[in-house]
Amino acid sequence: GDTIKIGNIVASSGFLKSVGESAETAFDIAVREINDAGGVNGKPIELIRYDSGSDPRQASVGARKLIQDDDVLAILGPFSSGEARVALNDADRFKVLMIPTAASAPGLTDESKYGWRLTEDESKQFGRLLAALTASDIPHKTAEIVYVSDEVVANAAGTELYPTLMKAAGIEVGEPIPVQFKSFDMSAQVATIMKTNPDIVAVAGLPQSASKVIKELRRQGYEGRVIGSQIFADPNIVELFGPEGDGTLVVAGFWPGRTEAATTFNTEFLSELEAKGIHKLGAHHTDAQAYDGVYLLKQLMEKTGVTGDEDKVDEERAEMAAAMEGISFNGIVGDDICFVGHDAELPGYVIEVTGGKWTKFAEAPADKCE
Amino acid sequence: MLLVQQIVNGLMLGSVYVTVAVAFTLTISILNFLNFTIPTLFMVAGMVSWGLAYFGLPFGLSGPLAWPAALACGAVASILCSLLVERFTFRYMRTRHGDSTEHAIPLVSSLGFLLILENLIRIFYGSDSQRFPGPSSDLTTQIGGIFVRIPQLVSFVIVMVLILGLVWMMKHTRIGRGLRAIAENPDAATILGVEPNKIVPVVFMLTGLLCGLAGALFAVNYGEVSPMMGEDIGSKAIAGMVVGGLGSLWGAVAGGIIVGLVEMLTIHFFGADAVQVAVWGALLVTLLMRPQGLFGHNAIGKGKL
Amino acid sequence: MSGYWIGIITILSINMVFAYGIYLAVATGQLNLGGAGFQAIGAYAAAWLSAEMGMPLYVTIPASILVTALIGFAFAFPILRLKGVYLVLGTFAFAEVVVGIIINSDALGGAMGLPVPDYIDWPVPVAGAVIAALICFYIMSTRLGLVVRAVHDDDVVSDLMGVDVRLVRVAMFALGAGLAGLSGGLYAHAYTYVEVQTFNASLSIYVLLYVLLGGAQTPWGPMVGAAFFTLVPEALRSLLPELKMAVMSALGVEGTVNPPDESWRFVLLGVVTVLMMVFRSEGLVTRRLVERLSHPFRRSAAVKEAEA
Amino acid sequence: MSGAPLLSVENLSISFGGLKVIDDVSFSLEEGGRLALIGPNGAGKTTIFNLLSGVYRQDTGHVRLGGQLIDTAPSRKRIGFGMARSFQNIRLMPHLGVVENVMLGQHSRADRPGGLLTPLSFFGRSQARAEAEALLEDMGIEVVPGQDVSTLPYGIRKKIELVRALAARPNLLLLDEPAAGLNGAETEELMAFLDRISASGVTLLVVEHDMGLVRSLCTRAVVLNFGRKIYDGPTADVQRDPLVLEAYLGPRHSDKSEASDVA
Amino acid sequence: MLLEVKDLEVTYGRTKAVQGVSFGVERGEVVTVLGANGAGKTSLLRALQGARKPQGGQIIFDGEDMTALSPAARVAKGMALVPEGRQIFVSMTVEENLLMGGYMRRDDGVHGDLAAIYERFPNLGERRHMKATVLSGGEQQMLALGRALISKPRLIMLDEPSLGLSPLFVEKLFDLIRELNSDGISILLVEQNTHMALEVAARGIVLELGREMLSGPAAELAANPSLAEAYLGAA
Ligand SMILES: Nc1ncnc2c1ncn2[C@@H]1O[C@H](COP(=O)(O)OP(=O)(O)OP(=O)(O)O)[C@@H](O)[C@H]1O
Ligand SMILES: Nc1ncnc2c1ncn2[C@@H]1O[C@H](COP(=O)(O)OP(=O)(O)OP(=O)(O)O)[C@@H](O)[C@H]1O
Ligand SMILES: [Mg+2]
Ligand SMILES: [Mg+2]
Repeated sequence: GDTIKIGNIVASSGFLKSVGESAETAFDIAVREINDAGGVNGKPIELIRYDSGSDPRQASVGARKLIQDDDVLAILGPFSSGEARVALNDADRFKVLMIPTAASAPGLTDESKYGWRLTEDESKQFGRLLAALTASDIPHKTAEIVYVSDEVVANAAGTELYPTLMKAAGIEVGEPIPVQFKSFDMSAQVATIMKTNPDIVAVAGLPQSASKVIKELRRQGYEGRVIGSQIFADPNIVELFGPEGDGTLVVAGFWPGRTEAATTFNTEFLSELEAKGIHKLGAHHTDAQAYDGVYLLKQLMEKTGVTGDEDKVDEERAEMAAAMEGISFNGIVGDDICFVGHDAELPGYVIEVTGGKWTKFAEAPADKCE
Repeated sequence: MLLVQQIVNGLMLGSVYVTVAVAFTLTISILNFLNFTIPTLFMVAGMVSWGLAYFGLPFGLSGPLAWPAALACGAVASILCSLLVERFTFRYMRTRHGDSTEHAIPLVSSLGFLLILENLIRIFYGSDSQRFPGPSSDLTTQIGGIFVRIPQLVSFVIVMVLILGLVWMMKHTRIGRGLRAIAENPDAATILGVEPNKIVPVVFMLTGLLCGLAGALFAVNYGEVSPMMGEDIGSKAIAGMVVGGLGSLWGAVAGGIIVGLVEMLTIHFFGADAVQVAVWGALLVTLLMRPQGLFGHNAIGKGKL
Repeated sequence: MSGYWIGIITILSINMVFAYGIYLAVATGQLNLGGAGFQAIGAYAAAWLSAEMGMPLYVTIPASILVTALIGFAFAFPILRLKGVYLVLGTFAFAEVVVGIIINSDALGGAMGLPVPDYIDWPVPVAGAVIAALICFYIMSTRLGLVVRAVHDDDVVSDLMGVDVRLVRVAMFALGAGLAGLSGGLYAHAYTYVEVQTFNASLSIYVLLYVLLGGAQTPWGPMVGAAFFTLVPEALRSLLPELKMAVMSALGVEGTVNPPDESWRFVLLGVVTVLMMVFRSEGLVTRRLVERLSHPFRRSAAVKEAEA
Repeated sequence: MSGAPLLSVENLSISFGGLKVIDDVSFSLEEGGRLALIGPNGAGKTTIFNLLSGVYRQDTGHVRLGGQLIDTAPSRKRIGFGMARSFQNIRLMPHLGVVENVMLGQHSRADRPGGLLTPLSFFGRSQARAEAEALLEDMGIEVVPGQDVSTLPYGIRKKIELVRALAARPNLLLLDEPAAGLNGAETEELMAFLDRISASGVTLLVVEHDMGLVRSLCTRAVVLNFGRKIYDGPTADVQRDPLVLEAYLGPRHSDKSEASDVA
Repeated sequence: MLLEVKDLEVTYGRTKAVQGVSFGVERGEVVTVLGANGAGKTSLLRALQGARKPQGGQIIFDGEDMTALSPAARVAKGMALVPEGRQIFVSMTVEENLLMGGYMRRDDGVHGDLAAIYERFPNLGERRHMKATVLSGGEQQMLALGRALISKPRLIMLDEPSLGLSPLFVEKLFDLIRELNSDGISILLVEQNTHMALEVAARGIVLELGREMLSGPAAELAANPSLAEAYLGAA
């Protein structure tokens, strides 16, 4: 063909629409930049998109369609862990490289041969936050954990990662307190927390859940700090939490001030979203990782010299997947990124929400791979 | 002390469910119509209010009055949507043979509306949660060391007054009787001069109003709205309605509060994970012991042989 | 074959089996709004046997039917005492309790879900759909089918006609639960991963819609309903951009048009659903329609005779 | 007559919410007999039918059919003892066709054509369908395929109900106002039909307000008033009973009784 | 002429239930409509009350064209229908059913009229607070009659009103018809009890398969031999 075809499974409808859409924009920016600079191996990249509607079954249909009908060389997406769980099986069956966008469930790629993630481990990121916390003069003797129990990542974080790491850091933690994803009234859980009135409340949940917990905490007069790992590290929480969110500490996998390229991406990303009528305060680390995903594929394609010809699809897919082994990659989220297992090692940025701003509190470089 | 606070929390939460449960009961007891769009109307009220408060109000309203005005507009949006639902669902429903599954027919279209409204909201406002710019944290007071939410108290009083009015209307006005006649036998009702197209919208307006009210109070109370805000409240309100019994508006009030209490006490004693099993298990047990709910009467039958 | 269509046919087949499961209960006049619960039981039964016990497919799939049918049977006895909306919400509560129990049980993976080792490709779900359809068509063509329809119309008179109303209802409910369980088993193996969040309330609602929109009077209904809800959004994938172009050019907008928001697909699906019910509130396929299509000549002759 | 009656009702009573609707009613009906159960509106005739068929459970009293006690059997089983009924307020199955409604009547029969799981319509016309169609034809009902039973004229629906009960091949047929909605000529046809049925050995218990039909079809009448039996005897004498005249027939009938007896 | 019907046509799909029927009812006149099962009598009355839209023809009531008006408007103008099969509201009490009859009335005389109905039909009075579902067949028929009377009609259309009534009450019914008639109320009567109908009516129309077959003064019709054979029976 005239182009090199890459599959892209996105969630542009359904309950993940908003987050899915911003990732879409990040993909588009990267593809446009690459094509404007002359494409890959002399050919432009063509991103073939499939909307999963936030439904795992449709993610699987998308994978099959892109692989069997559209002859793509690799797939970026699907978006969430639930979708990735199903679609990764298809990728393995058809032996096609797949890089999910924001699927951060622990162990997701453990069994997978063809699935790779540009995503940092939750426990590593939370450990970095705790390190910064203990190094600071913020009181942190006692803590309570609130976690969303019916959401995969939050559940794992709240019941395993948080307690273990906090105890290791010498923090006294109570029994983790579950909340449900759909509930909106956290008063019972918060009333229990207020009984011990800890220095720290660690929340494991997506922004909408974290927001409800924080608002209820403040309403019942809580004055300590709220912390959380990457799960709700979305720049938009500044607005969503409002004044009640002041002092919140989270870890993000992306800092727009890291390099010039990162800043450029962030600005362009925001202006493009604004043009679509979507209001964002900054690129989420998954947006940056989506953008980097395209460049990662570009590097693979250049290294293997793929042509995108229809009759060579099978070999080229295999070559690209094989080329992931031992790769080292420079992107806007970090430099010399390498993979342990199938998950990337990325830097972490501890963010503090202060005075309605997303400010850097501390940072930690990516770990070395072996 | 903590337990007392939890019970108060349960009552407060229950009062949120009550408004929506009454909306459900209204359509099902008067029209024998299980209106599944109610949670969506509630969500529309919340999201439209937010959208207006965030992106700017019509009539150039701004300043301290902006958010109440936005809430009023949200309620109006909910009423309009409810009327639209009436126009395309109930009007085409015919309890022709009074058979056991017929009340489900409008269910299909009300779900069609759910798809339409939910996705339209996503198209215009996205799928994220949004902060509602009301004076949320100021509206809590402490009575003897117990936190009490003022908006919930206010909303509870409003709903009670509304229910008193509704009960009176159903018993003593010809509209009430006309509505019941339509629900049972539209054909005979029409012959007697009842005009479904004129009086059924009244019920839908009331439903929309209740949902609008509930949506507004939710936004002020929790300082947050989202395109998913109707899901949990909707199913819990249904649970409340059923526990209370379908025929009775007071049943819905009692049921809503019971569900709120069960939820909070379950969280207190067993954690949030047990809520789903506790609330719905309690509902099942209630139904198996009293098949018509606590205060309900039996549904419309076919008459004797 | 096209990978896309294989994927869609798999979804469609599973939805159809699921819809037939609900249909059997609805055909006796019992609205089952607990579909997701039964599908979840089937899916988890198959997943657990496959993942933890290492059972092969020919054990897990029948097991998913059997376990669900048994649970459906046990549940049917108390629950079918309820009538009308109370029954609907009772079954709804059942599904919520099932999901609540699964999410709290570590043996089933809780919120994490269970990966399923054995994969099945499209022929198995398709075969499942064909078998489910045949079962339903056959049942509805027998005296049992007649009795089922009679119970749907008027349980009191059916009872006086000597029909064991309770037995018919319980049997159909349990058999339907078995089919819903089968759809769960197929789901587990076709997507090789089950997580409880999939089996939410809206799934129960949708599958009931398949039946009601298609029409509960004949076994064609669930088939048509499932096809409608599965295929219309798919058809709109390609139609939507064209529609938008048409609308834009009608509005006099020139030049390139951004691709439309994918959510419009579901808005249109909703609009079509509402319109369908406006025009055919008894479902797309009614018994009369089937009769008219299958005996076009006999009927018109009879009508002419009657008119003459 | 061979001693024991086919149906015997002994001291039946039932009350609803303190209101005694049937009060100690006894009567019996011999095999092949034709008994009319008459009485003013609200006297309790339909309630007796409901007690016989098990819709209600009596407070006191017994019902025997062919010597066997049936009043404790569940309602579902009673049609199996050979007792079928029609309903005062027509209760046909709205979503079943005319023929299918009749086929439902066959359900209780031990010798019904077609078992529970043999197809009724898979391969052309089954025996069950043919039998039902024959019965309908006998009654003079023309079947238009695909016609909704609920849109049929009142009189026709009433007749279909009768045919449905007959499809059960009962020895005792309980008919609740079979002539309602039929005009004079149609009533006569119905009478002729019922005559034939009776002649074939079916015992008839008929509730009817059309005295013409009662007199010419039935040999005996039981009259109820306020749930109590006030008359039990030949139909010919019913119009001479002052109690019956006052409660049920009204003065007009007493005037004309001599003249109409001729008919 | 209080009611005038011109070329009325009612069809259901391909079934023509009423085909071009024309007749009139004078003020204070009783007119009866006769016909076999399926002749179209019920369809005719339903079209007159507006429950079914006619496919052709005109309905003029009190000099006003009612063809396009809603049933409510017709009730307000003074038309009332006692429908076939009673059609009472079984989930309501007897009294509520009667009050439904007065749905279009704006005056406060309804409660007084209730008492009159209870007097005429004592069975109803005794059960005024019971659910209508427990009524016997005849009692339900009385309820349907009473419900129509409560609306204070000028024209009352009765679809087989004697159905299920005991002989004594049939007498009372026809007395009532005469009484209403002498009060100047017009009556359109569909009856299977042909003898009595022709006795009370001034004129009659005979329908066959939706068409007018015969019409004329009641006495003439009663004497018509072919009619006697077809509808009256030998009795
Ligand atoms: N379930 C019930 N609850 C209360 N009262 C009842 C019930 N069933 C019947 N009745 C009353 O019992 C009386 C007898 O009713 P039934 O239907 O047996 O009368 P009937 O003799 O058949 O009269 P008709 O000739 O009018 O049909 C009626 O007054 C009725 O109101
Ligand atoms: N809703 C309907 N749909 C289709 N056909 C109908 C409908 N209602 C009536 N018909 C047909 O119209 C014709 C006239 O019926 P109608 O009920 O008016 O007769 P009728 O004279 O009142 O009979 P009866 O004396 O038995 O009540 C019949 O052939 C009937 O089947
Ligand atoms: Mg009776
Ligand atoms: Mg008629």
